[in-house]
Amino acid sequence: MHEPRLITAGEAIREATDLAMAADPSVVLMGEGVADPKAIFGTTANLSQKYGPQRVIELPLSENGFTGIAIGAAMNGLRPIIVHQRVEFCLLAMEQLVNNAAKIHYVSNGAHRAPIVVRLIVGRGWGQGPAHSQSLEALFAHIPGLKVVMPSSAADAKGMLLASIQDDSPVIFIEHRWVHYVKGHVPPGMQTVPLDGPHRLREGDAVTVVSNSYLTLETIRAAEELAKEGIAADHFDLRVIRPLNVAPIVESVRRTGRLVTVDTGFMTYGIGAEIVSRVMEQCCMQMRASPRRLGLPEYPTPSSRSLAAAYYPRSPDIAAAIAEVAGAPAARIASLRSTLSADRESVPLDIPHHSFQGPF
Amino acid sequence: MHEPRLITAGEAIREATDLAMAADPSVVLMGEGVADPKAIFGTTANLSQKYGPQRVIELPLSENGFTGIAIGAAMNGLRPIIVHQRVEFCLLAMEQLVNNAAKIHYVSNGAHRAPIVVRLIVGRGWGQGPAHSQSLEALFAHIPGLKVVMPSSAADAKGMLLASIQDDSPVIFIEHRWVHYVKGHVPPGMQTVPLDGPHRLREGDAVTVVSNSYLTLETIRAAEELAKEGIAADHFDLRVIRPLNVAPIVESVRRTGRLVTVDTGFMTYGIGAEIVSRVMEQCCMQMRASPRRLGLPEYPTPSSRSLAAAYYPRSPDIAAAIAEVAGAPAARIASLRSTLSADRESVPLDIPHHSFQGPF
Amino acid sequence: MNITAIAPKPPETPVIAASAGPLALYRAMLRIRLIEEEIANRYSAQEMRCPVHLSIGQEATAVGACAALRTDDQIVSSHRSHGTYLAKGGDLNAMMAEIYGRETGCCGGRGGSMHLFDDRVGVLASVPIVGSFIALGTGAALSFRHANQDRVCIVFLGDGAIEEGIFHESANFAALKKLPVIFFIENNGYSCYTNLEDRQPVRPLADVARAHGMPSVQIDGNDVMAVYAATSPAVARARAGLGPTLIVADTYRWREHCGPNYDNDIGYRTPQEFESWRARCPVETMGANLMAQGTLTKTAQAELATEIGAEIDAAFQFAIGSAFPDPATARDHVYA
Amino acid sequence: MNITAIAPKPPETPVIAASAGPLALYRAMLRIRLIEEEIANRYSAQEMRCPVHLSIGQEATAVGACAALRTDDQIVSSHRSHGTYLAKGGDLNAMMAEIYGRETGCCGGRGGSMHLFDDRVGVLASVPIVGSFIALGTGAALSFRHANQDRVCIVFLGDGAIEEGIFHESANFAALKKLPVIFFIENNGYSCYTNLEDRQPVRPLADVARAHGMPSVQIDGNDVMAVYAATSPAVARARAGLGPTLIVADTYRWREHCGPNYDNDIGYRTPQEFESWRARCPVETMGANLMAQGTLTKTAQAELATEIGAEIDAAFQFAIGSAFPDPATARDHVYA
Ligand SMILES: Cc1ncc(C[n+]2csc(CCOP(=O)(O)OP(=O)(O)O)c2C)c(N)n1
Ligand SMILES: Cc1ncc(C[n+]2csc(CCOP(=O)(O)OP(=O)(O)O)c2C)c(N)n1
Ligand SMILES: [Mg+2]
Ligand SMILES: [Mg+2]
Repeated sequence: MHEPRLITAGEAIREATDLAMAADPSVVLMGEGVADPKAIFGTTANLSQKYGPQRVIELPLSENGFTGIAIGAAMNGLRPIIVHQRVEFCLLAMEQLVNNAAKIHYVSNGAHRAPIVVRLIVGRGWGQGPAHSQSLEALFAHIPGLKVVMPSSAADAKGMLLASIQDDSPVIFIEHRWVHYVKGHVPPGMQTVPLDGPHRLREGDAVTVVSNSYLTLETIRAAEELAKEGIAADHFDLRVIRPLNVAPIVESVRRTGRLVTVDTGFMTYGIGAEIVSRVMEQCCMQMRASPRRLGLPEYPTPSSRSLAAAYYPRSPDIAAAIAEVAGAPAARIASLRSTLSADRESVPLDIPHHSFQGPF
Repeated sequence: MHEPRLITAGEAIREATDLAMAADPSVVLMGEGVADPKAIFGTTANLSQKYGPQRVIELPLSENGFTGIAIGAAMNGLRPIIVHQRVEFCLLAMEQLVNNAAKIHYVSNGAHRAPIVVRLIVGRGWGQGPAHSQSLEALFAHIPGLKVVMPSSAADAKGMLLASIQDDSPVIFIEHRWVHYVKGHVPPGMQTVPLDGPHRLREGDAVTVVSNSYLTLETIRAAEELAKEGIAADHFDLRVIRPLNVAPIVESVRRTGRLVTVDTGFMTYGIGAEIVSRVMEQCCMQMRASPRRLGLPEYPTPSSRSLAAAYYPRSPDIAAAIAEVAGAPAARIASLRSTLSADRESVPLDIPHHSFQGPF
Repeated sequence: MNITAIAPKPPETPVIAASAGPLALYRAMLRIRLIEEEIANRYSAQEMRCPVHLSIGQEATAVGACAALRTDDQIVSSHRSHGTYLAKGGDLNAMMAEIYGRETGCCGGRGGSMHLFDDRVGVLASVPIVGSFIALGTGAALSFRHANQDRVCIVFLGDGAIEEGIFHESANFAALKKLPVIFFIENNGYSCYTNLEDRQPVRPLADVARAHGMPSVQIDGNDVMAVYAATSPAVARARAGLGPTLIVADTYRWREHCGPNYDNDIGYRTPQEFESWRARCPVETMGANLMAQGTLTKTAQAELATEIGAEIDAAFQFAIGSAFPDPATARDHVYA
Repeated sequence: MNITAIAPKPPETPVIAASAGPLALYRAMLRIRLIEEEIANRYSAQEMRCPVHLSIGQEATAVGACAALRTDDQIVSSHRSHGTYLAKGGDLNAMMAEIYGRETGCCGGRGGSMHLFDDRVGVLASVPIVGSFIALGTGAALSFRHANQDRVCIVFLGDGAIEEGIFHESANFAALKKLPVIFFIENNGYSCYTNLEDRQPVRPLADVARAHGMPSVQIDGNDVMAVYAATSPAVARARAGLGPTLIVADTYRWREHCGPNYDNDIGYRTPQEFESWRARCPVETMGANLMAQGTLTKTAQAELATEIGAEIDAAFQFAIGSAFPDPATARDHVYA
């Protein structure tokens, strides 16, 4: 047994990349900033020194081009990891991802492969504004042929990144910037975590709750407080958005008869919609309450913190929604909300914790 | 009263464009092929002769660039209509649409506007293959600030295109290539059809059915046959994917307790998921059967007609799904299926009707 | 379903070896011409149910350029890919079966005419989104560099494709890293029905290379020897690690943009223009030259045509005789 | 919520009229410098809670170029937009309030530092996605053509931004249509922390224009008179309908890519390099020149600084004293 090691998800991502590159010379790391001193928020630190410019390839500003270059190289056997400091930059590369990466294996009748990993970082807070803060997993989730992974813990960040790199299909690996700060016990060495679907974080019989990425952390907090109030959530961290393994969630809802989804991205036409639909197709007649979704509202992210305050669902909102679906009385919901609000508001709303001082 | 005029949706689109350009000199038409002899499947025929190259602007191959150019021009008062012969070409312009077009009004606190219309044509059939046949409305539907319209009739094609051109927000106007062939009564002149949500095509109490674009036509056929069998569908053509007006659908499901959605695009993380979720959030406890979704399966469009045969939901599949949700006995479902199959199979599966001879 | 079961058999015609001389180049062009014409002839039977973009009139570019390559070099191209696929040695049977949507097609019927590839001879991919393949080919070159191989990739692109931003992004990267890639522009003067002058400012087309500090050359794309002569040093340069070259080869597409017919009647080009290019037919010109030199005789020419005709007949028979893919396999290979 | 209610008041400093002479250009540069320094000073108070990309060291490009424009001409720029916004006459109060996230900001607090605009003086937009704004500015020029106006748009872009395909797509279109747009490259040699040589092949940067048959000029971007002298004929050319020009102005960013600090310690550039550029400070150089010419005195300089200082103090007070936007308005203006 190893000593438990407490590292952040950001460090875990760096470690996974390092291990994968050491183990397999076909792994290359490509992106704008991968070899610079900031090293993608530290997640690629020292890798260019260690593996050299042939394997850690600093790129000109050319998101569409370099995505195609990565795919072409992958078809010939490389395993490129490409990184975007913001999800939005990757919008320039949608054609390559949707038409080439997602389809080359299919259209070649299995002959070709595009084993690329696309690391996308979701910006949040510190007034990033509407074009630097989106969580657009739903766009990728819609496309057969892509895999979409969103870790919320340090251990998953490492293990699932390793699994993504080893995967022969293209994987969109979405890292919430605030998840980078999360600490957790991470086993050392080449230990992959399979891309096999939702992970139950807490067992309960009252309500099934499905969250992803950073909002899993807010939901954990909510579920803790709910448990104290006697409302036992069956809480799943979704982790793999595509291909979607909904079976454990359906099984859970069959027991609870209640469902709440919590999305890091826009709610409308978002991830929760698919989960609700899949569940309803299978156990609509067993529901004890209407399902409920949380997610970002119907407008872009405003920069000013006064406007952004109500933008993101936080643990108090999540707890209240879960308690409502569980049928808790109004007074209990109000008290939950105030306990959690007091707790959450000790940190400014636009940063994950006090060490975070902008501008990124 | 005017004589009823029977024209195709393709002709209706041309007529709407012509009327809008005649009425408003700020309307310009831009795209690859808008001024060429094929004139975007005839939908821009003769407009370059009539309005000249300053207003009908043939473009170099530069989807991302010209989308930004259209947005910049729109911010200064033009009303560009841009056209892509295939939805897929527009994937190159996602950044412009998602970050600039969708957000410029919001981020400027209402000062700026981007009144562009983006006409996207969905390819289908004749072995187009995986990169020329997608119906990707769900990608646009996810983005607040965009409007997404999908007409299924000639009258809507005309009236909603006029309304889209007059709209001060960016509108993604998705035309299914097979809808171009649909004939219908279209009023002459500047008659807009508001972008106000679903349109009830048939009243009934048995099942609520929501379809969009080309699959509305297959669903109409299914619903006709179902009616003969005594299953009365309450059939809505969705028409406006975003902003989504779900109220009439919810009202209907409250009566029927049953819901079937039929998507032209991929089912998973598709349009139907949002509709099912919205409905379930409001009337889950009134359902008499689990909801059901139809749409494209979890793989890219193969070119060969033998592989594509089962790809698209057709009237027999749609009728069978509706009948099942309505609780019809298996024998009745089988007979419905065979009636409709006989009917549908008089035309090869990869073309809308016999006049269609490829290669487009 | 089993991939190896449907793998096409080794091609009868290997990559045209430069050493085989001008006659081999002539034969390769004639073969492409006759194949394309047969597709055009049979298209109206509506059994080839996918778009086809014929390269009749442009045979010299594909053949001259591929003649400068080794079998283990690669090429990528776009919608108009029959000529380059065949010139690089792509399997004719697999191509015809693909166009006919059969399980013996190079994609098992999944791609159609716009997705041709043949891994055994270095036809890496063709994809129908204009410009998209330019980055794929540049990535192939990156993989050669990574593996320390002296292989080269030719990206065949149209005069339209260079307007796409991805061309410049790829060219910048290739020039920066001195990748072994050649950007070979088949300049037929049109993007669908739109003339070059209506899409790009007036300047020598080869000047696009200057933006990226890349050498370039503009040549007669209907002269297969000129194409070969221009491509060979570019290939040598790339192989030596000296980086990419841009080649602009002027040529002309005879038939309609997409489909089997002539379309000079629809008004986007003049009959005079068409005739002037037809008079410069790459195949006929080369044939006449070879005859003038005494390398080719009327009889030999007729024999060639017969021989190729037999191969083509066999290929169509192979395609038509092949089974359609089993619908039950449609869900396979979404994930690797 | 009501747009007019929060519209910024007319700017105290109009667009620098060329006629106002070198002293006006000096003043405009000094003003930008002092504003940016004050932002840097106050940033650590954590009340400006949005990313800021300071243009300290680059003042001559913004000022020299905008001096060649009329008020009704337009500009677009990117993340590093304070300097160009101010040089074109953008309202200082509205900018500071925007950075402070207040309702009196030019975007009502919705955009932050990377979304500055001021319609009254032709600051059309700045947007934070690199390259994205190049097409917007080209579109603005298209709208001038459409309306038969003799207005011009300058697109300010970095040496990084020209790597994006959209630059080439926009340049091709502008050259083809001879649009009244100027592509003005503020070449500070870096894209974030990556040197130009690590991103582009060796060739004169101005050669990118040759791909599009566009005239180009490379100038000392720290010499405001040189910038003005190069921009004026380009503007005249554009206004006369003769089409776009590419201007490459070499300059240097002093502070970190994003944020208020110096970052020469982190190792992507040498202190020597930094010092050599600091020695060529555009503001000091111009000040010294003016003094040498007798156009400026120490006293006048001190007075200028005091005057500008007062304006800056007032602007920060305005920003800090302004209300935060009402959270209830967050849903407004999604659709027009
Ligand atoms: C991104 C994109 N835009 C538009 C099209 C439609 N399209 C198919 S072929 C073609 C013309 C391409 O011209 P060129 O590159 O010169 O090749 P050519 O057809 O002349 O061989 C166009 C516009 C496409 N397939 N992809
Ligand atoms: C499409 C895109 N890719 C990457 C980024 C991240 N980014 C922000 S500024 C910047 C550097 C831009 O360099 P340059 O254009 O030279 O401008 P400078 O910062 O030097 O003024 C980068 C890469 C972005 N905002 N947009
Ligand atoms: Mg061409
Ligand atoms: Mg720079």
